[in-house]
Amino acid sequence: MCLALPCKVVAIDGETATIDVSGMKKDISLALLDDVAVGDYVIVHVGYALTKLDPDEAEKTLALFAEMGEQAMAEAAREIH
Amino acid sequence: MCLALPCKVVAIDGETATIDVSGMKKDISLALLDDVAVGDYVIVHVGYALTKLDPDEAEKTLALFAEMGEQAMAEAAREIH
Amino acid sequence: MKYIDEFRDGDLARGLSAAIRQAAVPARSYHFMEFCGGHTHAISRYGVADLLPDNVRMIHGPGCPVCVLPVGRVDMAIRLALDCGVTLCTYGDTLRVPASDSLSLMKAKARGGDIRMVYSSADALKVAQANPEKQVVFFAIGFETTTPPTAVAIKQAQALGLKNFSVLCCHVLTPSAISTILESPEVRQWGTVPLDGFIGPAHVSTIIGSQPYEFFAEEYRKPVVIAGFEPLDVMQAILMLVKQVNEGRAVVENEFSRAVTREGNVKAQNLVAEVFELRRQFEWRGLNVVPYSGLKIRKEFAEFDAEQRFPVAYVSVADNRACECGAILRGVKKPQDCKLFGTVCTPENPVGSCMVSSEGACAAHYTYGRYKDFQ
Amino acid sequence: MKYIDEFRDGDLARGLSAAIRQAAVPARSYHFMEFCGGHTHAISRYGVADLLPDNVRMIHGPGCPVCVLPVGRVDMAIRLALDCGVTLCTYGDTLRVPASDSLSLMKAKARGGDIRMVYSSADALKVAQANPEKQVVFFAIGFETTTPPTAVAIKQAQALGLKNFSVLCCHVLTPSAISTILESPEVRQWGTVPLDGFIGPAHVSTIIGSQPYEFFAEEYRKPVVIAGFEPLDVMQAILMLVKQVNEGRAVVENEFSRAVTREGNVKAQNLVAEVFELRRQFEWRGLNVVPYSGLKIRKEFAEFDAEQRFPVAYVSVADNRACECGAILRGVKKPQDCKLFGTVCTPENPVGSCMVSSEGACAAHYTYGRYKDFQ
Amino acid sequence: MSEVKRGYVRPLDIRHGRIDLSHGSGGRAMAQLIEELFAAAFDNEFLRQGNDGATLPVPAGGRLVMAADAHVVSPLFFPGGDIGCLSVHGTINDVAVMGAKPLWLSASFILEEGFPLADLKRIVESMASAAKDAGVPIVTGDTKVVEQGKGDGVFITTTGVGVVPDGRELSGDRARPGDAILVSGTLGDHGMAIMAERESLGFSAPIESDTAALHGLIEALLASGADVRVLRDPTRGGLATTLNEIARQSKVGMMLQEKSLPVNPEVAAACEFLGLDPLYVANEGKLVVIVAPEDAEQALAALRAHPLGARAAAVGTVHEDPHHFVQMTTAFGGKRIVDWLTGEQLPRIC
Amino acid sequence: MSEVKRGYVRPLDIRHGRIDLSHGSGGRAMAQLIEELFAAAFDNEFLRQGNDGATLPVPAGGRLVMAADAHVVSPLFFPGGDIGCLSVHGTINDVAVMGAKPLWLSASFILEEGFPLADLKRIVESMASAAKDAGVPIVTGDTKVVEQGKGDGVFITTTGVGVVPDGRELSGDRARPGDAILVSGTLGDHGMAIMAERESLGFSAPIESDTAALHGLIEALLASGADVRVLRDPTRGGLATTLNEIARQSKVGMMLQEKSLPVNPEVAAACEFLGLDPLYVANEGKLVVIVAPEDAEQALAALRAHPLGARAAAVGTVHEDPHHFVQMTTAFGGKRIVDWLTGEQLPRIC
Ligand code: SF4
Ligand code: SF4
Ligand SMILES: [Mg+2]
Ligand SMILES: [Mg+2]
Ligand SMILES: [Mg+2]
Ligand SMILES: [Mg+2]
Ligand SMILES: [Mg+2]
Ligand SMILES: [Mg+2]
Ligand SMILES: [Mg+2]
Ligand SMILES: [Mg+2]
Ligand SMILES: [Mg+2]
Ligand SMILES: [Mg+2]
Repeated sequence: MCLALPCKVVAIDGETATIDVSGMKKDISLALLDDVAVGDYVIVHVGYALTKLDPDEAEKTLALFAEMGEQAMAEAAREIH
Repeated sequence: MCLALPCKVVAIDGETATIDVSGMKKDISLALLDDVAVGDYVIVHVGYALTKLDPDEAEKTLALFAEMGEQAMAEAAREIH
Repeated sequence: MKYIDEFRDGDLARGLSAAIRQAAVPARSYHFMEFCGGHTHAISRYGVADLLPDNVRMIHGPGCPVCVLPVGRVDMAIRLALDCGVTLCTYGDTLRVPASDSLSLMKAKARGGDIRMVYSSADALKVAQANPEKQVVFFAIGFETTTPPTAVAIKQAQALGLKNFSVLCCHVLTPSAISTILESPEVRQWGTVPLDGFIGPAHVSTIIGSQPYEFFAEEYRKPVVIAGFEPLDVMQAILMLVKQVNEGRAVVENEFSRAVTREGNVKAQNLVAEVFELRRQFEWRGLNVVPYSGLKIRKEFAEFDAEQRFPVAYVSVADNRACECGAILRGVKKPQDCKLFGTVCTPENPVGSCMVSSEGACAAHYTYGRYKDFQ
Repeated sequence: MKYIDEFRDGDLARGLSAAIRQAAVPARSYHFMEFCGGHTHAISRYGVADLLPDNVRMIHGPGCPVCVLPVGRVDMAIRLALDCGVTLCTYGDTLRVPASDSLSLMKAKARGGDIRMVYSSADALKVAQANPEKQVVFFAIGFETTTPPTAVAIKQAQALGLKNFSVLCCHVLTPSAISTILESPEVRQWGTVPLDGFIGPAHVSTIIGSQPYEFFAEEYRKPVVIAGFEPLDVMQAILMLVKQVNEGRAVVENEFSRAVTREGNVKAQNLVAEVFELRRQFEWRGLNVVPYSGLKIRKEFAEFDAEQRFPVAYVSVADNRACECGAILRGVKKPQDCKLFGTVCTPENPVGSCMVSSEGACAAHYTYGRYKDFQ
Repeated sequence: MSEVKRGYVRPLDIRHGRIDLSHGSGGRAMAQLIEELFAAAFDNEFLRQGNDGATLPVPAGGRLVMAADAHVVSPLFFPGGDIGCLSVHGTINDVAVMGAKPLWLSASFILEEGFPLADLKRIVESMASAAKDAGVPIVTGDTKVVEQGKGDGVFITTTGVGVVPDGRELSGDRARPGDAILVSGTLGDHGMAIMAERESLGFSAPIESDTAALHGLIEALLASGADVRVLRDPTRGGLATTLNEIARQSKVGMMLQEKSLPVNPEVAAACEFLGLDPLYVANEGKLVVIVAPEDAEQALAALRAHPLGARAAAVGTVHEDPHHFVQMTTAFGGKRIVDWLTGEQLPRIC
Repeated sequence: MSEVKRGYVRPLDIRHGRIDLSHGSGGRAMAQLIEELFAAAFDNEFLRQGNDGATLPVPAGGRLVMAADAHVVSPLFFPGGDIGCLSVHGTINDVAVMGAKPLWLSASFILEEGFPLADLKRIVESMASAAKDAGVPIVTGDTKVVEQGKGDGVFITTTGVGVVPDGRELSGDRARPGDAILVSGTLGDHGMAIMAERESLGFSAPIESDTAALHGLIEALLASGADVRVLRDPTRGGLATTLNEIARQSKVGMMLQEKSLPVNPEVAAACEFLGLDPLYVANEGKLVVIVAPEDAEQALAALRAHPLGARAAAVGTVHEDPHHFVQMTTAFGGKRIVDWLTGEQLPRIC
């Protein structure tokens, strides 16, 4: 539910922002979100930015995935050997 | 101009008459004409009967055409001989 | 078809042809104008001219309400449809009449105008009843024959209390046009029109009767024969005109006695008088402004008058200067004399009034007779 | 696509798969409900279930605002379009939702309804501005994620003074639905639902924050992990739930920290509070009537409320009796257990809520997973 | 799961169903429409191949003929036929007038959202039976759906392929001075049957469309051995326009005899009423034949011996004319041009 | 009267003119439209015959292929093409995927009253140049005009005829377990280029339709000698629907590898945004190839050597499956069905 996508903001004009996802561009509304700057990633739903995406948290989450996986792989390797 | 056709009245319902021309039927208005009876021929224009057609006068006119023509043909024959 | 086929009989035609040939005095020539497009059409469609001697020539008058409709009136109808957003109902004849900006109602329809062909004024009324949310305008054209049905529609709209029906009235009067041809200063400009007599209207006369023509016969010393629209009617009328000319008479005769009386249809006349009144002047394509030649809707019926209801004023638009319609309608020139005939001006792209409907002199010659130009 | 592709990485998936396998205690089984259709969709589309051990089973919750839209609400929209003649704007998702009389908005459109798909509430507003002569109704559906954009549109309509724009509000609230699943008498009727934890909504939580779920964790002693809608997010959340269960914890954890905070989007929350208020009750397809689970437009904005403006009252319509959606939404049955699945009920002709959108449990199994039924 | 359940799809609800956009999407709804409606009605070995195109045998010898017509008639159902059989006859006739034996048809449908499936079924079955009667299978096709207000119920485009035997040469440019002009029957029936159905004209008449496949009649004519120069079906624009086309292609003039033109009295009456000329009204089951003068009688006899040619008539002759006029000696005794149709055939009041 | 005057008709006013009903009436206006616009652009020896149908030589040997498609795209002009070239490519491709050399096309137009002649000219010229580039002449056709509000600018139905050499057997029912599944390039470009032009979706992307005639690519592929079982162009419904059709026809299952599917990043992004799946988005210049396992490499090399196949990829294999499922191993590592398209491809919010 609630199809929404992280999009990079490439231009802002008042309450309207232009976002870019791999070359696909669209004008969206910033009516629900303050303090958006060009270069930010925002999560867009039905043409509205819902929230900003926090790049540090994203990195941390990805790092956690990798860590969990590596631990498990190591564990698995240990079990087999 | 003023395309109009002699049509036979085959039914009357109030101010509306049904006319028939060689099997083609149509409802027309009698708003412009009083005293129309089934069997009458009326001259119809844009769906309205304009006037009744007088059968006697029609006969007379056709007879006149024939008479004029016959006289002329006879005359012409006389000229040639 | 009873009362139709009999009046198209080829054998009788040969007889009348012989009669005309004998009656026509070889030493003189006869120029008769058929006022009505209905006669023009019959002459072209049945090839009547082929049955006349060379010294009897027919001049095609202005008698087609479509042909004489000026550009400015069609422009009004187009503005109603395109700018005012009304549903415009009209007879099929008007759809191709040229207007300003290379438009016509047909082309305005292609540009999105809600323009509908109706067979009868009563059908336009039905459109209004079926579409209460739309303003429906009936673009009313026609001579005295077609005016009474418009009067009936307006009276019915009043009786029904319709708030979305009105009429753009372009009804015109035949006697005024005949007067203009005989009287107007242009006649002098182009030289005396050699008019020896008139074939009088058929269906117009069923309404107005034969009486109105008596003035012309007397005043201008021109014979008038009212004739039906079948080809034998036309030939008989020509024969009657030749005889009047030969005998030096100038009276109104009625060849169409099976449908026309001296008084005409009084009921219809009264209806028209109730709903309409004379305009001071009306423009005719090819004849310019003709005084007292058109009708407008009386004040009592103003709510059904599209000219009152919508902001569309008449703006006169000059005819093409190369167009010879004025001279053709008066019998001074023939279609073939016009530089535009068959080149710039064709039935697909009519320039002047005479090329508009198949009853116009130029259209009739183009459609039915132009083979003769190559003989 | 940055921040998307990284979260779909197959190599990382294998690692998380191994981690879940290791964490899951073989002796017990884990039943987790993903409330959101977004998670259901991710599980189906990426084949996440294939990467889970047999003793970890996902139960697809009622979390798709399209699926839960009851027949009676779609009927209202159809009546607006067909009977009231409004231009009905709606998200593409709702077009195929079954209504009474074998209709749907798509079929109502085929019957002449002016029904238009919009991408955004703002586009519905534009339709109203461009068509001042038409009444435009925005058929608004969605959870907390989709409600703020509707609030913005209503506020803008007010600011613009639009007289032809209104909203048929069908916005619903996720926490109420979660409560119902945990509390409703039906749970007892079908037996205790074996629910060991919840994956919490992703985008709903960007608006309402993680805080509302704390009640469930405490009150019902169920762990909740808020997770993004990418497949790695789902797997990580499952891993976190398995660990909480193993450790006997029941707290709210936030896997989707890159977009969700404890407070959520306060600006959006305030907008929603300004424009909407709670309904006493709202019917959900498959869950029956759920108290305080829907929003209506406040009196202050009554002129933009289609339920005030048009004579369309809500009439409840019973779901098909053979449909097992109620049991499926509570995790008691699987789609394959329903007699109608894949026969009378297919994505082309959905009978129950779970077959409506591609996020419904039945539709997801039919579209992505039914090959497993033959293995 | 039972065998019945697997892949089971609810059959189309022909009674109450309507076309919606999903029937043109390329997905399962479209596949079902094609299978249950089109393929079921048109069934033949070529269609059963189930591919995007049909594979067909190459005829032995002769030349191929290919002709196409889009059909957009309103109303869709009219006395004497409907758009379905019309779309089969119309293209068969264009193939057949080249002297070819029509072999196969393709049929493409453009359906308007909201069109009742019951009407579609009636149309498809009418096409199927016209194709079967004519012995010309519909071997491939296509279906598209357009939004409501962007179509008019259904449009059907058919393309036909046929084969002309070696040595048979028919073409619009082969009319020669002296040739006779024949028509296979009464003029204007189709067009007037359609107009009689238009509510706006408000008249009724016992007129039926003449829609028919003419390849049988043509085979009978050619089998007579008459030296036929040109065949043509005088559809839109009527006999007048068709003869003008041929006159221009062959660089000749023509002279018709009005007296000889066969016209049903109801059609003649309706034409008078509407201010139309039957020479310009459409036919869908009539043939114009231009034949060497010495074979005119023989050709006329062959036409008349066939049920579709019972009212065939010799209506004129070809002559030299650098201006390619088609003219007519009127029944009245005069002469006039019979020109191309100008604009549309519109009912008129003057 | 001068020579110039006689029969002179004012040329079409392409700049300002619009289609009106007279252009479909069968009269002089229609003849002029056909002559000045269609015949002038498509000019070829067959069209010049000037008859209702074209007479064509019978190919020596082989079998004929006949295929038809109605084209109803909106908007009419889009990045990478327009309805004109699309209508040529679409039907050529249906002929070519049968292994046939496309020989001739018919083209039928349904024009909406009010359609600008300038747009029509642009479309007709695009068709003409597509036909010329492909070496497939448009040999016959038809034009109808419908009232405003009963059409959508222009619909074009084309039918193609081609010839398959003896011994070449391609059909949707010839896929066998073990066969490789190839696609000739990126997926979804046409459909997404069209969607990007729809104002209601309000996005822009540098996506061009892939519309192209594939017979050259197909000849190159077949010339490689690879044992090709099935060719198909995955148009409406996309790759997913095309493979389901083939699976059903051949009574087999298929397994795709998501990782191998070529998709342009802009198309992938637009799909994510709208909630669509590129597997269901239409292509108009792509080929699905099912080829014997031992010839897969060779076929792939032949595709890649052709400009239209530069991004060709092996995307899956055929296997036995009594249920004829098309499945996919996801890039993520799971498995799922790739079903027929349900309903329409509608943008969604959930
Ligand atoms: S040919 Fe045309 S321009 Fe010339 S006089 Fe006649 S109507 Fe006028
Ligand atoms: S298959 Fe259909 S009827 Fe059965 S439970 Fe699912 S949605 Fe309900
Ligand atoms: Mg044709
Ligand atoms: Mg035809
Ligand atoms: Mg033909
Ligand atoms: Mg197709
Ligand atoms: Mg329509
Ligand atoms: Mg095809
Ligand atoms: Mg195709
Ligand atoms: Mg194809
Ligand atoms: Mg044709
Ligand atoms: Mg349109």
